[in-house]
Amino acid sequence: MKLIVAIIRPDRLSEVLERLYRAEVRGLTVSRVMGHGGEVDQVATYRGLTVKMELQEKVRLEIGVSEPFVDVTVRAILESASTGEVGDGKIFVMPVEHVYRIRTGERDEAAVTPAGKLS
Amino acid sequence: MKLIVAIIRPDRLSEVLERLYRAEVRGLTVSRVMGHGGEVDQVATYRGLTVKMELQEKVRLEIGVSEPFVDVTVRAILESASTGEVGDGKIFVMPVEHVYRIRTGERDEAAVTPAGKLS
Amino acid sequence: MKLIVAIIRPDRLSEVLERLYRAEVRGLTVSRVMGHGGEVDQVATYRGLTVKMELQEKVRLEIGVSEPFVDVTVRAILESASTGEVGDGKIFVMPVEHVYRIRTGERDEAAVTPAGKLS
Amino acid sequence: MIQAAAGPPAIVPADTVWILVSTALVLLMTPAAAFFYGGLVRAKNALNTMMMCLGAFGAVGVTWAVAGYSVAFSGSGRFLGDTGFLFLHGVGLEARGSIPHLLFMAYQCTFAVVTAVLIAGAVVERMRYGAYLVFISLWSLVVYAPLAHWVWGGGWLATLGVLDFAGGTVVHVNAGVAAAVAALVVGRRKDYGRQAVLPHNVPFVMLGAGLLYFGWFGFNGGSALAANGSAVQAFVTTLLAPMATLLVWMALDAMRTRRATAVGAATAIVVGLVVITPAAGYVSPMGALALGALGAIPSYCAIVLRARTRLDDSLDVLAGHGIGGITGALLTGVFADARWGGVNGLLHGRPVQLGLQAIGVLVAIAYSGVMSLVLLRLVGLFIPLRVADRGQGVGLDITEHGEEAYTNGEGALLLLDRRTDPARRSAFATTTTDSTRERA
Amino acid sequence: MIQAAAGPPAIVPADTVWILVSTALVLLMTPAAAFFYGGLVRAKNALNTMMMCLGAFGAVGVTWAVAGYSVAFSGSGRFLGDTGFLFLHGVGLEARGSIPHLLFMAYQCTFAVVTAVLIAGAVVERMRYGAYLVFISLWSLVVYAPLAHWVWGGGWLATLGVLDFAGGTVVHVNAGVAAAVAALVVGRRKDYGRQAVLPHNVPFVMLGAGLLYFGWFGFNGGSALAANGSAVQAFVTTLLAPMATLLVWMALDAMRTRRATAVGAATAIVVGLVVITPAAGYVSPMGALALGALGAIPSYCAIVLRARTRLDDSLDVLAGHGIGGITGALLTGVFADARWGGVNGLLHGRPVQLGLQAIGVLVAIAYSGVMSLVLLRLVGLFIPLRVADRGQGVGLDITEHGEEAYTNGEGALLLLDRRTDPARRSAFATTTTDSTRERA
Amino acid sequence: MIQAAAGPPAIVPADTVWILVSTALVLLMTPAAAFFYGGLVRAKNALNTMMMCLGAFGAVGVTWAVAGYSVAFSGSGRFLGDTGFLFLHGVGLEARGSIPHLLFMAYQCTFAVVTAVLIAGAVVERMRYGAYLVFISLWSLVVYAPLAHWVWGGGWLATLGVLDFAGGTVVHVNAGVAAAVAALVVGRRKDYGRQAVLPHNVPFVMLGAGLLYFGWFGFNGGSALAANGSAVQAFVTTLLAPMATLLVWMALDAMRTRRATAVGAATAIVVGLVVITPAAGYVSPMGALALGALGAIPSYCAIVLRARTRLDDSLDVLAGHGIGGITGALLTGVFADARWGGVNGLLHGRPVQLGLQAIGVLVAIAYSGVMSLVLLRLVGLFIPLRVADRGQGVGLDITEHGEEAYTNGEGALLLLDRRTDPARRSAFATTTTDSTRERA
Ligand SMILES: Nc1ncnc2c1ncn2[C@@H]1O[C@H](COP(=O)(O)OP(=O)(O)O)[C@@H](O)[C@H]1O
Ligand SMILES: Nc1ncnc2c1ncn2[C@@H]1O[C@H](COP(=O)(O)OP(=O)(O)O)[C@@H](O)[C@H]1O
Ligand SMILES: Nc1ncnc2c1ncn2[C@@H]1O[C@H](COP(=O)(O)OP(=O)(O)O)[C@@H](O)[C@H]1O
Repeated sequence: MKLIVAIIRPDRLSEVLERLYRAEVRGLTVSRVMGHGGEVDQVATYRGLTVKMELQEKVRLEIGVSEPFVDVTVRAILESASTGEVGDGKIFVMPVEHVYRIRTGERDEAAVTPAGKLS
Repeated sequence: MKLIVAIIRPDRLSEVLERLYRAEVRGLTVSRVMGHGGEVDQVATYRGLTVKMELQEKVRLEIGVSEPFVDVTVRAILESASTGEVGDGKIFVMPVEHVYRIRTGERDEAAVTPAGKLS
Repeated sequence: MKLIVAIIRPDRLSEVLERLYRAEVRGLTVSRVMGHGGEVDQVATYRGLTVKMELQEKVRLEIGVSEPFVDVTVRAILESASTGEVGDGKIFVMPVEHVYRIRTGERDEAAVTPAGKLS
Repeated sequence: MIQAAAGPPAIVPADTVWILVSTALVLLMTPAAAFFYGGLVRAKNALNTMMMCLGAFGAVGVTWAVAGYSVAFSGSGRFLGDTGFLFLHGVGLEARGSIPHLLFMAYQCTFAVVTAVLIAGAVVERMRYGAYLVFISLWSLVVYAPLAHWVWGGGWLATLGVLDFAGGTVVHVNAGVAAAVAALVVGRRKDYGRQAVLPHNVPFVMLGAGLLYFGWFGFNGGSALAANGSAVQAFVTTLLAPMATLLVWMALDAMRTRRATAVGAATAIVVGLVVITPAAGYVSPMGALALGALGAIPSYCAIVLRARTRLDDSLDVLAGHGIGGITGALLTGVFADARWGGVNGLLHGRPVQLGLQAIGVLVAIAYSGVMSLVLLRLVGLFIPLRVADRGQGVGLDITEHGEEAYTNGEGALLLLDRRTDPARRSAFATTTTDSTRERA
Repeated sequence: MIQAAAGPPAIVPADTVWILVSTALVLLMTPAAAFFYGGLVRAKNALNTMMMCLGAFGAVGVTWAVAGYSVAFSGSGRFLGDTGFLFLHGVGLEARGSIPHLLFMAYQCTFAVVTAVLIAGAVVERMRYGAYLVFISLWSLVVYAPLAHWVWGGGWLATLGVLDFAGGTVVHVNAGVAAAVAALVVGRRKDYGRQAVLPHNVPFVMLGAGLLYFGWFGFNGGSALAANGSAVQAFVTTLLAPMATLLVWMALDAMRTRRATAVGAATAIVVGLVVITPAAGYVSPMGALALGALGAIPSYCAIVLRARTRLDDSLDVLAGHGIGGITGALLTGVFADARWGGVNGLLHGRPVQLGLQAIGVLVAIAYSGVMSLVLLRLVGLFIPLRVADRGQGVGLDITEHGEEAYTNGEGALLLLDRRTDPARRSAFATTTTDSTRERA
Repeated sequence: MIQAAAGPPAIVPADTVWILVSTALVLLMTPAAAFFYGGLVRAKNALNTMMMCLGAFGAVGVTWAVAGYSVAFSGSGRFLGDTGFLFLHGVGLEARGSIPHLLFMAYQCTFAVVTAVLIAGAVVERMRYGAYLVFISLWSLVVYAPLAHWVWGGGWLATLGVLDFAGGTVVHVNAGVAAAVAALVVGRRKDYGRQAVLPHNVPFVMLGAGLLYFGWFGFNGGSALAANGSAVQAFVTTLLAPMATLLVWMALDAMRTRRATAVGAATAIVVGLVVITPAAGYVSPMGALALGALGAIPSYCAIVLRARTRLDDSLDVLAGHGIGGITGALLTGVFADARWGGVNGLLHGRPVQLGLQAIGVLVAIAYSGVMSLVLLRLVGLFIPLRVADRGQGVGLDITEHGEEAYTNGEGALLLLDRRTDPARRSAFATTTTDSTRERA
């Protein structure tokens, strides 16, 4: 089991979700985050002040997958989230010891397989 | 040391927090996320358009625990967060190499023990 | 490769970012979270009711670093985020199997090195 | 002065202007209430709460024009109007008092709408929208219009000598009691008593309070139906009373919790306005300050106590408008000052007025209580009144309106139904085929 | 009555007060539109959208005072005013009708501003701010002012007998058509059709609708230019029509999607106001209800259909104001009632009026369509009209104004430019050196 | 005209209506300021900032009725009023000018409140709420009321010939100077200069600006105290000046940062209104445009420069109202035009007026500066003025009011105190036992 954490641009979310769907990745969790990397900073003006916004809006995806899906998922994200400009984000693949499905208490593989697949 | 990451329904948060408290789990971090799984989608209407909201509001818990607490914590969440309907969420148990308490610089076990326990 | 997850006080963010910058840590992701630990609770009043707010605002940092940077980063955070009062937060150091840079598809070390360093 | 120069019923331009302005001001009170109430609920019910207010423009407004006005203001019956003004028949630009009759109708129309809207505060976050609209439409016809007739349309309460300058009993006691009944009949919110339900946007509450203060000048000042001394007096007492209420309320708050809360301050302004409403044209400016100051106490206590009961009058309509209205109506009987408009009250040696006021209040409580109960039960026979617990969990914005109040940037979080046809997802991320819709 | 006492052109105080109030009310419609529009866009474009409205105070307001007013209201030409009132020369406190001339100018000024602002709704989230300001300034001079002259300034449409009480054609058809043209010329938003773009703050939309309802009393009621029966009639029809529109709209919504939406309700109120605008002083109160009810249908359908087309009239200015204005102008020719103001329409046996109304509408469509196109192309020669896709992704608040509508607490998320000089970061977390700024 | 028909002091209904409306409009400026200021601070201080505005209704409003009005407007002293109108004694419905005396008092009351509220902008995010309320109450009595007496109550500045139509010196210079003094005495915010403190809700700022524009018609237009030519002139100059200010401000912004900011535009509108305030009834419409345009420059520069100083006048009350008021007062001495109201200024050959204006400004600066300092020190002796750094970190909404402006859905994030008694957690997730409360 792995947990894939990806930081992407908000405006690529649509494409990434679609591509993941096609790759048969059905479960995921999304949150809004702010990121700092090598991007050119945005500038804001507030009355007398000019301020730099060093943190850019990003979206964070968290996807628990079983081993065979790891590469598929990473590739799907790499392909759909990339624009070629600095600031596209990162993917982290992290080890997971156990996954539970809260509804049923199922564990590991069973917990990340979509319900439909079981029946 | 483990980090337990749980995605649950927002309206179960109250119960989960209460159960964790009873299980003597005192430290945790909460954030609001959006999730996609097997849930039936919500429908929204905006002027001429009918749109599906494929992402549902969820709450993410992040709990650092020492080994003996892992099972207790997982069980507490499974029992209190489950409604039996699709969309209850997942729990991920992840390995952690070190935990530090920022206030004191303490490490690992000492870092996750509530202050009261030490004295 | 490691992923360093730190929960800190919102009002220390500025200092932490500055210290990390000095430590040559350039990439990171930030999100707003709520935390519960040993802090004294805040009290809110709403018409007839007095309510306790057991969750406090915190900021979560997520920093992917290669092995040599782990200690540097942890130390930078410990020094800059600590106030000495209960509620300063925690740092979790977690193993990461792979890191990818979405823009280029680069992997691991190459993915977390700032672009400037490569040229 | 100008009036003296005119023949029997003549239209006075200055009076017309004042009532035009007042009508616009009272109209604004409905969106104001939408913000006052909307800010107090949770974000997932914000739109539903605001729609309970704005929707009344359609439901109650049309009902009023078609029939309510006739029930309240036609003919000379002691208990009910006749059918003379149904469909606004015969309501034209001729004078009624010193303003055009049509304008008088419009002014009263805005009252009918805002009174019905007050009830919403007791049933937010759980009542079905359709049932609510049907209920308040009928209520405006069967409860509000007759009461308005008794007090302002030349009916029996007016004859008796009950004073109600701008609607202490007709509007506030009436709506407050109906709200409490509605809270009981519809039942508690699923989370009531288990979770603290906090306001999602307190600035909206303060916006609502600010606009209500502004609009209330039309409500009270306009009730003189002319730009005369009575209008000025009502206007100024309406300015002063909430100031005193606010001061006392902040003091009570500070005594109880060591802090003056913002929700409390917004509530105080509204309570002060409610309290002065029946008295506006009958008391002195200093009387208004006294009334406002005293008026803070019963409503403050009622709000604190209500929160400990099982009555889920969610936004405290009973405590704010009901108790506030009763306090105001009774204190009118205490502070009324013949030098400042008509008759004396208790303080100026005429205790009987206090008794009359009590009668007015009791009649309003009894009539509104019974009739509101009957109407709700009746509506409940045909339409379920309550959103199921599951729907309450999701939030009424989605179940009743299919919308969310706040959606965050990048509509990106919205996708086509993938299960039906992933291939079709190329061009549009949204679908308009109603058949595939499902109820959340 | 008071008028009778005065000599030829005399100022009537009550009329003056009413137009003072009306001017203030119409002025408020511009911020109201800012909230109506601003709530409907995504958060990253909220400020830009609102600035498109508020900025018009500067651009269009000054243009109007300097030249627009003269084009519209000086002299007695059939097609254009003369230069008599350029720079407000000769516009003083003398009477024009029964109010001071200067006040008449100011009242018209607020109309010019709010009309231009309506266009914004079609080009939000992509048009460059500078180009927009230049365009609407020119447009107010070259399109709006002449049309105002033809209908209200004694021009040829007025002579012909076209009825337009408060601006159905001059304001709404005109702006609606210009908006559609602008949407075409500026082009679709980069995400149009691929993503559902949802409103970021629906309560703001409802605030906008509430304030528009309130302000519109000045727009229509004030168009009588006196505190007379016509003003009262226009005021009350303006009160009633949107109530009927709202009811019908909610019913249509419920039929189509089983729910009455909040954005729909807010839209309905505005459409009802648009529909009654040309008819306000010519139809009976019951006629207003009928007009409001009927008027819901074309705009409702237009909005549903438009969403399926490739025309990115983002906030449906054409469907709301254009179609609404056309419906209103034509129905004026149907419901006009000589007993309620001037002439009869189709329903009262005078079908010719319907034809005249159609002429008025066609003229407005043709003139506004052609001239708006010409102006946009002209402006486009000098300034690019459109923000590049990348900038649209970032959001126009940042690209055009260097700001964000909502920044969350703790400005802590803002730091100095570290690359230039980390050592300098000691004292200030902000820099004011303009030279190091970069365009996002 | 109507006035001519009346005996010595007679009430004119049209004038009464206009001042009724104006009073309501000025009242609305206080909630408007609450939004203007509230949007500019961080979310954790939003309620506190808005309460600083609304709370003044209680504190300053009651003070005014009880004593302030008498200090400002009773008797004929050159320096102070007498005790004649204490507790509104003798203030009734008799005429004062052509309106009821009571209405005049109410109109002035709304001025006193909104003037005191302006000061809040300099001390937000750090001043203790109780100390603030005590300070502004005393300030309204000891600083505002005497100055109002000197200029409007027949005092020595009026006699001298200083022009101040609606409060350039009395309101804006006065409040601006007091604000700067308060910022100095209370001290900088803990984060000042280290973090960029950005506005949490710019749409609220724009709402505030829109409502201020609307309300200011009552402020300036109503200052004629009648519905006459002077009112119309003041109204129209108030409409035009901010338009020019806005245009110039956007140009300055675009020159300096290449973009016109929304916060800038909102500020510009307010500055334009401030600048025209003393001149409203004395300059021509074109003069108003010139005044508005010129008036942008000093305030714009002051804001840019202030941000580089150590003076934490957080929302730039000195730059906006102080400098704006000075600019306006002096330019009144330049542009005053006898054909448009009374006397000539520099441009029309009477330079002495500019000198008189300068005297007025200097007197206001000196008196307000010294007395505000004394009062603050005095209050500081009894109540600490400043929230400790730790409390500033938490936010004043929590420390001063025990509330948060925005709490997100599902009150679920709120739990009972578990340490005291976990078993008791069954029924209620909230506790009302005050004894267990702790100060954050
Ligand atoms: N080491 C890191 N740890 C966590 N998040 C990172 C890291 N580096 C970059 N990010 C995230 O990825 C985003 C883009 O990173 P950046 O390095 O600018 O782009 P690129 O990968 O194209 O060079 C950042 O805004 C941040 O959210
Ligand atoms: N593989 C996954 N990785 C991360 N989060 C997931 C994953 N699967 C589901 N989730 C989260 O759990 C929530 C519920 O999942 P779902 O599969 O619908 O329910 P159930 O577990 O009851 O079948 C989702 O909304 C999502 O937030
Ligand atoms: N075991 C834990 N797992 C995850 N987050 C934690 C844990 N313990 C504490 N936190 C986070 O750290 C914050 C401060 O923790 P707390 O224990 O109160 O402070 P301290 O470390 O100073 O004793 C909490 O608000 C919470 O967000």
